[in-house]
Amino acid sequence: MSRKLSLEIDPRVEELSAITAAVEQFGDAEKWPPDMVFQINLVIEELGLNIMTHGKSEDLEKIEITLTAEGESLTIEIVDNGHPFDPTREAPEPDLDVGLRERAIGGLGIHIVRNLVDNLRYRRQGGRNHVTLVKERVR
Amino acid sequence: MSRKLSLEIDPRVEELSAITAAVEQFGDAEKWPPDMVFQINLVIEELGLNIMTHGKSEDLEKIEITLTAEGESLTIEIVDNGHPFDPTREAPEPDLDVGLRERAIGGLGIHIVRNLVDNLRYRRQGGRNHVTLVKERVR
Amino acid sequence: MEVHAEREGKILITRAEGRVDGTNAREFEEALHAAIGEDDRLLIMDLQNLSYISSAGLRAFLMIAKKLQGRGGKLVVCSLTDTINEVFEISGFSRIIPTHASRSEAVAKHGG
Amino acid sequence: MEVHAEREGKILITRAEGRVDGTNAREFEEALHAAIGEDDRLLIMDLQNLSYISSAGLRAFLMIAKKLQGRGGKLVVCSLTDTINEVFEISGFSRIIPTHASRSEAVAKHGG
Ligand SMILES: Nc1ncnc2c1ncn2[C@@H]1O[C@H](COP(=O)(O)OP(=O)(O)O)[C@@H](O)[C@H]1O
Ligand SMILES: Nc1ncnc2c1ncn2[C@@H]1O[C@H](COP(=O)(O)OP(=O)(O)O)[C@@H](O)[C@H]1O
Repeated sequence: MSRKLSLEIDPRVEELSAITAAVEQFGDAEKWPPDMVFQINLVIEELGLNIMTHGKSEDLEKIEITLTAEGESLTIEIVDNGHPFDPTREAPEPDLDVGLRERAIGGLGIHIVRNLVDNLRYRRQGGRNHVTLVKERVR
Repeated sequence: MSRKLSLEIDPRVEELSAITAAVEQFGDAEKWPPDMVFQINLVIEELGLNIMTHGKSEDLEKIEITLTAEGESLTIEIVDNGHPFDPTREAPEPDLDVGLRERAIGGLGIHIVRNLVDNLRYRRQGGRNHVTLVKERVR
Repeated sequence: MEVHAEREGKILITRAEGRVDGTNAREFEEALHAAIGEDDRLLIMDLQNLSYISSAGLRAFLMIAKKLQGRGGKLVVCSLTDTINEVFEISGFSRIIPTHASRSEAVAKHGG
Repeated sequence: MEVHAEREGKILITRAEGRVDGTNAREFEEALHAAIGEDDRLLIMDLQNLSYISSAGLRAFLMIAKKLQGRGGKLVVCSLTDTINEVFEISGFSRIIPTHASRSEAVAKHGG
């Protein structure tokens, strides 16, 4: 059986808890280890919050999050109609080599996402951002 | 948040247990009462098994089951590429007025489905049967 | 799914537990056929712990009811949960299989 | 999310429990600011029971580390779970915030 869960949320921070619960249940059903549940929740939170805070535009109505489990890989698609934004190109890499005093606040979200998934793709289509992440099952 | 779960199964009876588990988890997340979980599993089993037994054709590859929860109603869509079959018209009503001796074996599945959902629709599209059921939340 | 059989005098009483669905309805029916002895006439099925049934399972009830009727006996059910009861009602089973709220009521009514 | 503070001599020790995410990172940061007294120089945060953190929560760690550094003190963390540790590594936090396997190790190293 392949399984796909789609969540459609309002762009409000409070919706995060419902997503967390839904991802946990999906992960239980797929028998993911707890680490993987954490990581999947993390990448969804980072990209979801970015849309709510940075991507906010007059048009932004809903954020759609779809998890598709097939065999050993999980595909996550996040779709929104906020400002066009390509996380594979437009977010600068944070400078992690400076000391605490010089260290910038923020700018870690997309960096974390890039480091936790196996594949990250972006396309703008029909006035919407489509970010696709693939994660192979963690053992 | 609106929530949608899509399951894609092979047309084999053994897949039913995985569906049952998935529907239970979805129902938990939606806080359905146990009666509703029972009823939803029942209508999916009846239609799913019919596709596997009566609808079997050379073409039949997969059965897709999608649950969409929005507000107080749940929509279930079942899609298959087996023999064309319209459960809203083609299944004869069983005769429930005869005594035990004359009572036919079988023929109850679609009758049960009709009685448990609030709306049942059918369309054949792209060589596939699409059966759509709507159920209002049971309290 | 589990079927437990016991006897109360001449009455055969079975308890069905768990789910009876398309994956195990045949087993369920076989367990019942195996439990019914040649001389049994009255079978009371206690459904208190039956958590799920689909039309595949209903088929088994009908087969057993017909078998008993064929030898002048009968199948009686008791202690149905609300949802099981609803399925029996929708299927018209309540009209052909005597249904009772409790086991003692079923025994009192049919055991004499 | 919960923050518990206690003192061991001159060391302030806090335990963070549960999830620190975008819905409560601000509260978390405020709880830490409130726990830190004017004279505190060393804060050891025990993360054994921290089950989740996102970049919103990392931000709070950085603010607290900078605050303490500003007065000549420091933030030290200990007892990170594997996944929390991975997030700290990815974020380069392990290079700017001393990280220890256990509370006793952290106290031994920085408490003197
Ligand atoms: N959905 C988005 N729409 C517009 N800009 C975005 C979006 N997501 C991220 N950005 C830009 O990329 C930057 C880096 O994002 P991120 O790594 O998540 O860190 P942070 O959100 O803490 O700044 C943001 O500061 C913002 O300028
Ligand atoms: N998917 C299907 N494809 C073809 N025929 C079907 C399909 N589903 C049901 N039918 C027909 O409708 C009849 C009634 O179905 P149902 O009420 O489920 O009872 P049963 O399966 O016990 O016969 C079946 O006997 C079969 O002839």
